[in-house]
Amino acid sequence: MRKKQMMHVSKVTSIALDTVEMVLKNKEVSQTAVPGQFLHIAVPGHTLRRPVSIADVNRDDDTITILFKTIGTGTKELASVKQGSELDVLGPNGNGFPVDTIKPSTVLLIGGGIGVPPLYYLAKSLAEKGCHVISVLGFQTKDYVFYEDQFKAIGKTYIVTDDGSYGHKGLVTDVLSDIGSFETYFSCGPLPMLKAVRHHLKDTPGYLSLEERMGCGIGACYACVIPTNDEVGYKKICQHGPVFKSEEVQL
Amino acid sequence: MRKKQMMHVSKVTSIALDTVEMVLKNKEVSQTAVPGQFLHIAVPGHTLRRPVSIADVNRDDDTITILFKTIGTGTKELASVKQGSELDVLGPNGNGFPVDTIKPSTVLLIGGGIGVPPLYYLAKSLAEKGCHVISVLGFQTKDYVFYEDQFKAIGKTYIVTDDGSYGHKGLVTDVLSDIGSFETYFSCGPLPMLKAVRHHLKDTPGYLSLEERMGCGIGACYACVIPTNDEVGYKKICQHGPVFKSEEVQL
Amino acid sequence: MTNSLAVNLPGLSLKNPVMPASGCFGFGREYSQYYDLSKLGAIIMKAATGTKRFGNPTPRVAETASGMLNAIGLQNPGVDEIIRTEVPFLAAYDTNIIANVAGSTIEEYVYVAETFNQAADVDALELNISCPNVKEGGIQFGTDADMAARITEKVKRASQKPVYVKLSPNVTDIVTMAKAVEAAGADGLSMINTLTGMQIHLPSCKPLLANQTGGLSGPAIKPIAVRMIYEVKQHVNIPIIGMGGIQTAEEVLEFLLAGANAVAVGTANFQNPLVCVEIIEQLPAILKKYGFKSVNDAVGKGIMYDKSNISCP
Amino acid sequence: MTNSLAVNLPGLSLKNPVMPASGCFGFGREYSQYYDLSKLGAIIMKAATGTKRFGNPTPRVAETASGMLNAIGLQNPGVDEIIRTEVPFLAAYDTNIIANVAGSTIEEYVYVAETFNQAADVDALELNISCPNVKEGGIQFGTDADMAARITEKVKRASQKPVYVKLSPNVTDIVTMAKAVEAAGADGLSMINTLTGMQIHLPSCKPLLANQTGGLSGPAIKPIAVRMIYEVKQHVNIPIIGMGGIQTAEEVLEFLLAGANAVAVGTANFQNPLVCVEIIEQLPAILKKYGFKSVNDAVGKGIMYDKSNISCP
Ligand SMILES: Cc1cc2nc3c(=O)[nH]c(=O)nc-3n(C[C@H](O)[C@H](O)[C@H](O)COP(=O)(O)OP(=O)(O)OC[C@H]3O[C@@H](n4cnc5c(N)ncnc54)[C@H](O)[C@@H]3O)c2cc1C
Ligand SMILES: Cc1cc2nc3c(=O)[nH]c(=O)nc-3n(C[C@H](O)[C@H](O)[C@H](O)COP(=O)(O)OP(=O)(O)OC[C@H]3O[C@@H](n4cnc5c(N)ncnc54)[C@H](O)[C@@H]3O)c2cc1C
Ligand SMILES: Cc1cc2nc3c(=O)[nH]c(=O)nc-3n(C[C@H](O)[C@H](O)[C@H](O)COP(=O)(O)O)c2cc1C
Ligand SMILES: Cc1cc2nc3c(=O)[nH]c(=O)nc-3n(C[C@H](O)[C@H](O)[C@H](O)COP(=O)(O)O)c2cc1C
Ligand code: FES
Ligand code: FES
Repeated sequence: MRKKQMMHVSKVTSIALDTVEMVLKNKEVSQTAVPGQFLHIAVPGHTLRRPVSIADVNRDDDTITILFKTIGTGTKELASVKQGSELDVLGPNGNGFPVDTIKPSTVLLIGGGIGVPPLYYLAKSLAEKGCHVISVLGFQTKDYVFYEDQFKAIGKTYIVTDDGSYGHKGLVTDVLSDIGSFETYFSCGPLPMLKAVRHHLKDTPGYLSLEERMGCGIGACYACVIPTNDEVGYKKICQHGPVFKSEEVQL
Repeated sequence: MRKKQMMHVSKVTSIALDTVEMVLKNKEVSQTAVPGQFLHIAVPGHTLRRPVSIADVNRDDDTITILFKTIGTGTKELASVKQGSELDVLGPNGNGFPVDTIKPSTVLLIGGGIGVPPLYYLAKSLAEKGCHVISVLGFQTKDYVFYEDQFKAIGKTYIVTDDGSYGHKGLVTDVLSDIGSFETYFSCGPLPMLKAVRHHLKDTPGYLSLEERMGCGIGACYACVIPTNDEVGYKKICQHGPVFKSEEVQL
Repeated sequence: MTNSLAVNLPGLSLKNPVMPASGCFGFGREYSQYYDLSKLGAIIMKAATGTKRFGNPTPRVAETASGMLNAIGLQNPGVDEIIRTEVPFLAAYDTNIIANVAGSTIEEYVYVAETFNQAADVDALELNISCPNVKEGGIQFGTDADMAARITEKVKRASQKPVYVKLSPNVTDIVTMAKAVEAAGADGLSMINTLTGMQIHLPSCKPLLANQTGGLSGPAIKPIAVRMIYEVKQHVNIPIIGMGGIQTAEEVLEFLLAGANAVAVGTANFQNPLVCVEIIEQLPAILKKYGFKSVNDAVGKGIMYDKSNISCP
Repeated sequence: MTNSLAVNLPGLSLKNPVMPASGCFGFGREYSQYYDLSKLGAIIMKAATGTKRFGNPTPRVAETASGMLNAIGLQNPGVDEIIRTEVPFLAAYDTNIIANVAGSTIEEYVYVAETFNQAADVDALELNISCPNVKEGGIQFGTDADMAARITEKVKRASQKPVYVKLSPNVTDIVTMAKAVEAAGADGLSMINTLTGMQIHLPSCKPLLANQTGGLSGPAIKPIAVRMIYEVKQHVNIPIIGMGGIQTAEEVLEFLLAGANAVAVGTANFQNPLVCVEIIEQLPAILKKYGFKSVNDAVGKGIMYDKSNISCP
């Protein structure tokens, strides 16, 4: 049986403008989580839970790292949670990236803003499998850039900012041409970015991690559906996703 | 101009079953409070503030003590407030006991349950004025008894419990006959008790402190009215009270 | 000894009065991973329509103070597929199955009811009349007493299963609606459905929900649900399944005292997937604490029939 | 430079669009101890009736999830006394005075309106039609379009002051109500009043409020208020004073985008006596943040006129 998990908040750090890194300890969750899955976190004083991706896992000390941006009341409240307290969490939820099916090869990771977090644990996992990982990470401005060093430690990493205040100026798709050949791509970020990425890389197999406003977070309420090209015609992001084959969904 | 006061929570102690003593620090409030006034306290996650009597004042270290029973969600939340945090408070609100008008004499204080707290600061103040203070304090059972020693340090004190598990068994009014003569009485507690007290002591001048469910707590919303015998026909407990002359109000 | 939680309603012999509300529990599969569904008094399935529906575009939900807005748009695989794949799954559990019947025309409602009537494992129907009647300018069946009565009558004729009509709170006079469907043959009432609300998203400067408006649910609407059940109970003789913001066993008792015979829990499942079973576990102690021998013993006990002092707020 | 917060409405030239809601601010005396009332766009006084009223027995208020219930019962000293003692007090401040007009019969409403018409310092009337009509079986004036239109017409005839009709949300079709009072001569609308709700007190096993039912207000009802304003705005040409759960400057903008020309703040005053002035101070920055030059510039900007995809929740 699945259950609500109480996760111990063992560290809260501000790592960039409006961006928080939180380390959560729980054996069951950390031992089972795979890249691309998310936690559905209960936030005090809020009706709905908040979905947040698993950004890193440390199986040795049973911890999971999440990285989130404080955009509204829920994430602000979450950011104010003190070290030592407990969070009520559902998870790991959803289907992550198909790491097991990827053969050692060159892979491209493309993340935008709050879409970057899930790519970190993915990058680590793929590198472990012997993949050659190249990352393109987009942020609004210099102040929002995070985890640059962590990604660089894994492989070549391009940083892109909307205003050019750091790294390349423009959109993540602007640098795709500079990158050599790769077999598979993985992308997570705002819908317009995913659309552009998919269009640019239409001839390359890829996986997209999607976002949508959620209710239950487990597949029961039909809040988070995305139209698909199969006979069923739709899938639930919280349950069948958040990761989908690029050609599978209608963006 | 009046303002919202931030009060520093300097001590939280459990002093009896479901009963909490909380010491709050704030210069302005502590320097102006008189016995019988109350604080209108904002409780996180609650629409309405909670009225709580001022049970003691220490002008030297700018603190106010409140004593409250955890009966519902608001007082439970209030009890969970940690030492060192701040409380958003309106007060001191209302009109307290007319200590200044009382001449040195023998006075009787009659309190029931959560009506006991305001009587403690009153007892201290009257004793300071040279009054001979006798107290009758009623509680449900032995486990709910609090501040017995504090009251005894001021004057003769009778403890009464509904079930006789401590002190005299029965109602506060049962012991009134044992008490000698006194010039004035002051009472605070549940309505049935106040009615009985007023009936028993109809020939003695007395003051009653009343309770009612409140909205604004400052006299604007008319939630807390009590019918009076004057030409206006009503008074607002939060503004004109909570203390009234016994014959002034219709219970 | 007898089970103090047991409740008998038309077509339903409930081991306890708690059931998940329609649309908040899907068809039970996801929550069956959290607990044994046999613990539930009943399960109300997600709305069924005549044919498969894809529902509204997203966003479909928004959070509000102590509540949420939803505009799912009746997404479902259609009544036939539900009977083929979902009902058998639920039938494996020792609980009652209530089918939520929806549509855009009276004919569609009747088809759905007729079809469920063939499904032996379905114990009762919940008639969701909060849908727009496309043939009559999209006005909700549930906001017009005549339309509500007509559709109740037609559905009753189409099915031998007991019919619980789910009332919409978006009406001036809930009592008239309740009496109309009772007169039309309803075996019971289910109330309340969501209140129509809206949230405007400041950054995009337009309604947050793709559907613009959505249904408000959760603790925010509980006082309205309790008031409506309290009023209706005094004017009808059929049982009421009460819902609207329930999160705790105390709140279940509040609904029973107001006149509900059983309750449904919706939005609270999203916050706590175990809420229904936790309530069921705590209910006996709560009944005892407030002096009631059983669920039935508490029904309607909070009603004061003297209305002499009702005035303007 | 011009004041980006200024709003001109019939009878009211407001320095800002924020005013305390009727009944939540008394006659201003208590809040005047917290700040200079001249900072407010206007002040809506507590309801006035023809003669002194003592209101309902207590308890008169109850707390609910993100809201509260009230059943004060129109306690007030009567219109003559209000003009004699309260209006002069408020007139000393540099703000607009709106009188909230109530009654139990059309005659009483008319008397109150006529009397306020004589008070030079009163700038406009807010017609509180959420009261039971004792002559017609206690049904609320505000829940019947004909009664609402009739009383609006009579009050308009009795007074030269602009009349803002305060709509009750306890109706099936808010647009019909709004159109009816507009046709009857209303100069503006004020919406929404409280939703009828109830809370049952478990220990005493009866409704907590002595009046049994009460009016639900606070953040809990905001989505309903926004939806009703959004719908009404598309069908009337008179201005709207919006209210219902407002606590912040962002929420004021949400109401403006939905179609309100100005706003009133009620319940939030109890939590924070300074809420109105704090909102007024923050509003310019919020307008700027979301790209609006002024309050007027934002009014109705959130409305999507395409309703093609409105469906069943
Ligand atoms: C599968 C998944 C993984 C995510 N992973 C991350 C992550 O690793 N780091 C991170 O910073 N953010 C992540 N997000 C986005 C995150 O859920 C939202 O930023 C967050 O819910 C905003 O809550 P709020 O109360 O601060 O904002 P508000 O706007 O106040 O929230 C109001 C409501 O809208 C919902 N909402 C608002 N924005 C989003 C959004 N972008 N996606 C989904 N729901 C939203 C909230 O959950 C809430 O129900 C993820 C979203 C999804 C669906
Ligand atoms: C002037 C005054 C002084 C008070 N002094 C004290 C004190 O010193 N110590 C103490 O323990 N209690 C005192 N009380 C009672 C105290 O206010 C309530 O026990 C408290 O508000 C209960 O809140 P709750 O959320 O725990 O209970 P709930 O029942 O959950 O509260 C629900 C609502 O009812 C109101 N309410 C419930 N009971 C009362 C009550 N007895 N009086 C007024 N409002 C009530 C709450 O304020 C809240 O608005 C005083 C009340 C008043 C009016
Ligand atoms: C996401 C969601 C979907 C819903 N879908 C349906 C539905 O399909 N049919 C129906 O009759 N009611 C539906 N409802 C209404 C609920 O069944 C219930 O009547 C309402 O939400 C009030 O209960 P609650 O406050 O406990 O959620 C839905 C509610 C929610 C929140
Ligand atoms: C305690 C209280 C008293 C009220 N009295 C009146 C009144 O006398 N006349 C009136 O038209 N509205 C009255 N209202 C309704 C408010 O003016 C307002 O329409 C409603 O509360 C919604 O706004 P809010 O959520 O900001 O409180 C009252 C509301 C409350 C809470
Ligand atoms: S959030 Fe409920 S189905 Fe995805
Ligand atoms: S609480 Fe508002 S007048 Fe007393």
